Amino acid sequence: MSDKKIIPAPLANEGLPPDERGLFCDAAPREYEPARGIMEDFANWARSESLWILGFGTGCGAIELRPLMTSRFDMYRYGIQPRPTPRQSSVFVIGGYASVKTLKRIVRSYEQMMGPKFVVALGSCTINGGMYWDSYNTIKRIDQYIPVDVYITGCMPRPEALLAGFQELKKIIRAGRAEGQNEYARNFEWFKANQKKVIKDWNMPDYNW
Amino acid sequence: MRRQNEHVIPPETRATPDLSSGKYLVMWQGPQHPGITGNMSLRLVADGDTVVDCETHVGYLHRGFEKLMERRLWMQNFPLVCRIAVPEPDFNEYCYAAALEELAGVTVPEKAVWLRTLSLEMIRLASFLMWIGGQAGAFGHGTIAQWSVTMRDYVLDLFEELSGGRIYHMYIIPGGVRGDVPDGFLDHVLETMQVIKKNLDDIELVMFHNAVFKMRAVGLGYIPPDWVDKYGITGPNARSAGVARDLRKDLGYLAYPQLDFKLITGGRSDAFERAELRLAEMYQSIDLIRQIVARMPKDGPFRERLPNPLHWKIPAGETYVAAECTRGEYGFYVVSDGGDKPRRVAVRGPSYTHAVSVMERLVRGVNIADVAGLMVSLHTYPPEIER
Amino acid sequence: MNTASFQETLDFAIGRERAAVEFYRELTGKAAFAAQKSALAEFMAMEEGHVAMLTGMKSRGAVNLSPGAAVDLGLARRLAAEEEPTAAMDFQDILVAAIKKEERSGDLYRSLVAAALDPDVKAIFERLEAEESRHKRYFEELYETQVARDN
Amino acid sequence: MDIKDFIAPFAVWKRAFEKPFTVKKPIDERPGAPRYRGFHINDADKCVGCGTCEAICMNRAIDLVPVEGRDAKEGDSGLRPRVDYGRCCWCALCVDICPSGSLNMSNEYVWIDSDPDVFRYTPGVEPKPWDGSALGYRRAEGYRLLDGTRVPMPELDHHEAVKSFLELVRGWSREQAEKEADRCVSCGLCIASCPAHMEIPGYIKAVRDGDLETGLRLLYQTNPFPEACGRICTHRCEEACSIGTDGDPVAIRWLKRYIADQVELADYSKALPRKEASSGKRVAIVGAGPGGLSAAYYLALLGHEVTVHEKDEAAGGMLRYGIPEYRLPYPALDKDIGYIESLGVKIERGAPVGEGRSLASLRERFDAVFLSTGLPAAYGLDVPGEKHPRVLDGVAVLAAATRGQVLGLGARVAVVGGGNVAMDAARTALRNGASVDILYRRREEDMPADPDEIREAKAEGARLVEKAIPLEVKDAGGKARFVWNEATMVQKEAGKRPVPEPIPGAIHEEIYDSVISAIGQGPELSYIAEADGVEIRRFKPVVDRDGLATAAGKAPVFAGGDLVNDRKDAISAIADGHRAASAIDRLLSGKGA
Repeated sequence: MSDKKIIPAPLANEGLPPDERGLFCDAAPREYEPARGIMEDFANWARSESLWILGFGTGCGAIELRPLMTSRFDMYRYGIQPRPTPRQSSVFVIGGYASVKTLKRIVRSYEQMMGPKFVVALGSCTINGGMYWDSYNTIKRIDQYIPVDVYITGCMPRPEALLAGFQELKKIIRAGRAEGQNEYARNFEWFKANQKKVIKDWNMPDYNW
Repeated sequence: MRRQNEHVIPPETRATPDLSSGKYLVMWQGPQHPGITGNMSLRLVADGDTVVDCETHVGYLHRGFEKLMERRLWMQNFPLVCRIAVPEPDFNEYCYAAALEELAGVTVPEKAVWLRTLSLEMIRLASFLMWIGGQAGAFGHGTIAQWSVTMRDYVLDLFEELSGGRIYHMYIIPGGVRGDVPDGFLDHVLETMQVIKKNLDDIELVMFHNAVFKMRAVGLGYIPPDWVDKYGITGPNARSAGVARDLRKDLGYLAYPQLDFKLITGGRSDAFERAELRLAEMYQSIDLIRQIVARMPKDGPFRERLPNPLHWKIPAGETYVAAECTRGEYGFYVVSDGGDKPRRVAVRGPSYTHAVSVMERLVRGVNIADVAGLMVSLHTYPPEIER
Repeated sequence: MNTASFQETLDFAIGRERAAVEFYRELTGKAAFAAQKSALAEFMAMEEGHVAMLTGMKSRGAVNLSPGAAVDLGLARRLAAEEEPTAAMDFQDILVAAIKKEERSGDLYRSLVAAALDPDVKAIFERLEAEESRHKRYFEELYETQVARDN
Repeated sequence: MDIKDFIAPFAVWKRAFEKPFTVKKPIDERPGAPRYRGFHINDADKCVGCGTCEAICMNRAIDLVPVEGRDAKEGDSGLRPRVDYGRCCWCALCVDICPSGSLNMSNEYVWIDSDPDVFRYTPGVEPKPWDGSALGYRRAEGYRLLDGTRVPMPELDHHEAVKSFLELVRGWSREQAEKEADRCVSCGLCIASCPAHMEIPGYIKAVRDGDLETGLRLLYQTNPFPEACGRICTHRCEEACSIGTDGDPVAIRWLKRYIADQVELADYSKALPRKEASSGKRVAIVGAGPGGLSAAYYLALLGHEVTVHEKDEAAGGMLRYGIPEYRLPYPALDKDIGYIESLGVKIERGAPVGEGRSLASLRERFDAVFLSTGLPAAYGLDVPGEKHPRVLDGVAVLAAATRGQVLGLGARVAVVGGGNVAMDAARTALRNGASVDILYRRREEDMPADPDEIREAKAEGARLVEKAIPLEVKDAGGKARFVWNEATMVQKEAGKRPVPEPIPGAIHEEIYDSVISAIGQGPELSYIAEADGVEIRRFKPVVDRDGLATAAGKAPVFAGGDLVNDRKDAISAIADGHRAASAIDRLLSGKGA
């Protein structure tokens, strides 16, 4: 992660029709400034205990979210629940491989999520391409495009592994180490450049939340 | 307003609405939307709250399987194929294995035939259980999913015990299967079937005798029987339209000719009947699994020895192998040029016809709130649309 | 032990080693071709090394040889009675002669150990005997690996 | 719709008091099933680093990496598989195919981290919590992707075989050879263990593909004696074969023979490379055995003019005079030698180097000399009475058999020794109608001969007397009374092989018509004079890596084969010859020696 080169490029919502300008924010994301001491600890505890997942089954990993949501594994008791819209969600679960077409929606959904937001990536595919390592239509490493807080390996990771992953995420959040969102803000231009490298039809604004 | 038991015959031809008129609302349902069965999207044009036009958008899950397979050895493809249809991988495994066996002239041992049948019926049950949760959920009935997904998990436990995998079993390998049943496995199967059957009874009470479900599902998404051949509709969707078509009977593959079961057909061809029919098929699957367990040979080899997988060459030829999956006809068309890799593999999944051509037409005239329910009632899996 | 008997003992041993050098020198005289000469020269150099080593010990006044005898592979006793190597001697003949010679030295020291009254002298002879057994072992090993490979 | 549709759903309230489905502590309470395909485990000591797992992995998730403290050795590449869980799909094909069965899977499945680069590790080398897990995916019994059984080789029945010198091993049909070739996983462990580093996976693939000309070309790249080696090679490669770790190794030797047998000598030139233009340089080779003729072949290919000086009346060295006809028929050997001669190699037969044709004179007349005179002289028994007229020299007996001389071994023959010469001599004696005792100083498992040879010698009726230390040969009215002492094996030093120790009093004796001594052979070096400047140590010319014995004086002298190397088999001699030929060529053409 250290070798992220900043590619200076003008990022703006240029090219938007004037009537749509007002629909989008016109500034790059900012890093989150933590509150002081115990206040931030309390906030982190609260965040960690209410992980709201964005219900976007991006890949085959979504199949193991169903058992997790329902009575057998019952993730609600851990403060985890799916939400239908990015605006209400704090955790984005990347369910395995992401095709280029999905990546565009992933980026857009991720940017629309309110901070603090976290990303959990499932399966081999998000780590190093998985079994689609030579596919022409999938991206190989998700952390080139959006920051990831926790990886869970497996193909697919079982619901138990997912739960363990969420517990790990909680730990990270409580410790104040869930830096994904800030990283995205810090390396915004690098991420954007990467995204544009694979998404050829970039017909959306750069600041798209 | 659609009344009870009234079929809306969907218009087949597309009347392009004039979007600039300001009369219509264009909205996207998916890919990030709770009312969609997977990672795909519908571009709906609504007049008021009635959909007048729909365009399906797929490609979010495209991994290029058919191309990837041309680059891999025959045996290396076997872990790949099961990923095509995530909730029911075994049909892919079976079709691929059977195609290879046909091309290479391999006869599968009797034991493997029965184990394959068991595996396919188990996954059929699991897939239907997952579906029924979605169907109820699409109409706002969350309880069913709480039960049925757990029941599906019990079936997955069986798979885990049998094959070592929960979702992707990779159990049916060219030449046979990868292992005999572990000790006590068949007892676990029977116990689990007992539990699931009890649960299905509950589901029938709660879901199919539920006024809300009845009001919303009856009459929704009527498929006229003449569409069946026109659009290549197969499986429960076709049987519900009164067309008696089931590859288990028609092709008589694996151990199905030796099993005792009847074809279930309907005629009302709406979402409610399709759901009822699938429930009946779940009971039928349980019955079939019990028959298989009772009649399966106890001993014998479970895999025919094949040449070294690293340089297994299959004689030139082509074949099409199909099986009846939960949603209809699932087929693999495999061409070999005599090399160690497939020349061409084409996968025919029922989801494409159901989720794209049929869906686009059925959804016209449907209330926006019912789109999700309609889509689920066709039982489609987006990952399988794009091979 | 008094110095005199120490000196005497070592002189005796050095004499033995010098005789060994002579033994090889004599054989070299009989040698007909390069291979024989090089093998004999090598073994002779070893004995010369022993002479130098013992001379050094004598001047330092202490014997630092390990008392641990080497394993006897038992070849010496069963190999054919010594024949005078001839001009056509091969590696086997040379090795057998060497093994036999070491065996004889060992036997001599063993009898000296038995005869010695002074425990210190006895100890020195014991060590010398051990040293000879190590030499013999070295040649036996060579015989096993280079000559009797198939037996 | 009726009233039931409103009431019925309430019926399931009765389930409210039943045990819920929920698993209380799923992470702790639900281990993977006994067969679960979790993270990999590898028995790093059992693993031979063949890389078959890497070959079958469709995801390229497995990489063979060097491991600290594990060096490459014969039959072990020293590498171990590293699994990348950013690629793995847990299909377990690697487990199914693993030739040694070392790679397995545990039933652990939870691995979480924030850094995507940590998900790769070398099982069995880097410790992980699931190491040694008893549960997890294992290959089912009776299920293997690879075939552990060798295609049987048709052989003469032993009762039949012992009646004649007909070749014992009959060779494979195309179908059989292709089936055997199919077992190979092309791991290449064999290449490293072959002294000549033959392209074994390549020619096995050629058999599989039915492209025997390519196969022959690959054979001749490193070995101009495929017919001979395809029959009598010591096949170190098969000991290294990864398939042999849990099953029969691939019959590499027989496949080599299959290729050579199938291509007619007349077609060789079509498949094999042509001679380069003449360099005008002349090379003398002493000894027409496998080492000398290999050097001759490669030198001739490179355009040099080669003359081979052979003391015997026919070329082939030990291949002809040391190996009986039933193992290597002369037509097969003649085919190999014939092709080498067809390249213009001149073999002067019956032309020993020594008196009248000194090494010095060769160095005058030629630009380089290669010595490959082997070990022609048998060592004596070195027991009292060894000069008895019925004590015969094993090498001489075999040579006499080759020459078709009457052996006159008599009815009862003792063979002393446990090497291949001893086995050959014993089986030759059997074929001459004798009853044979093989007396060996150690145990059968210590015998340096090929296990196959020992097995066949016994099957043909030879009696093996183990732990027999020769003591003496006495005369018994023209016959030989052989006396031996029974031994017991004593582990005298840790780490060394046990030593036969005579049991006091356990003296046996037996009267034989002939006693064949085959305890070892030595070189004949009287032709090398001190003035030649070839350094000799312990009856071996001292050579460098290329086989160069001396560059001082006139033409450089190279040496190789049994004379120099420790392996003392045909393939090592061939390797030496090839290496020396390359070095000679470099020297002669001035391409940086």
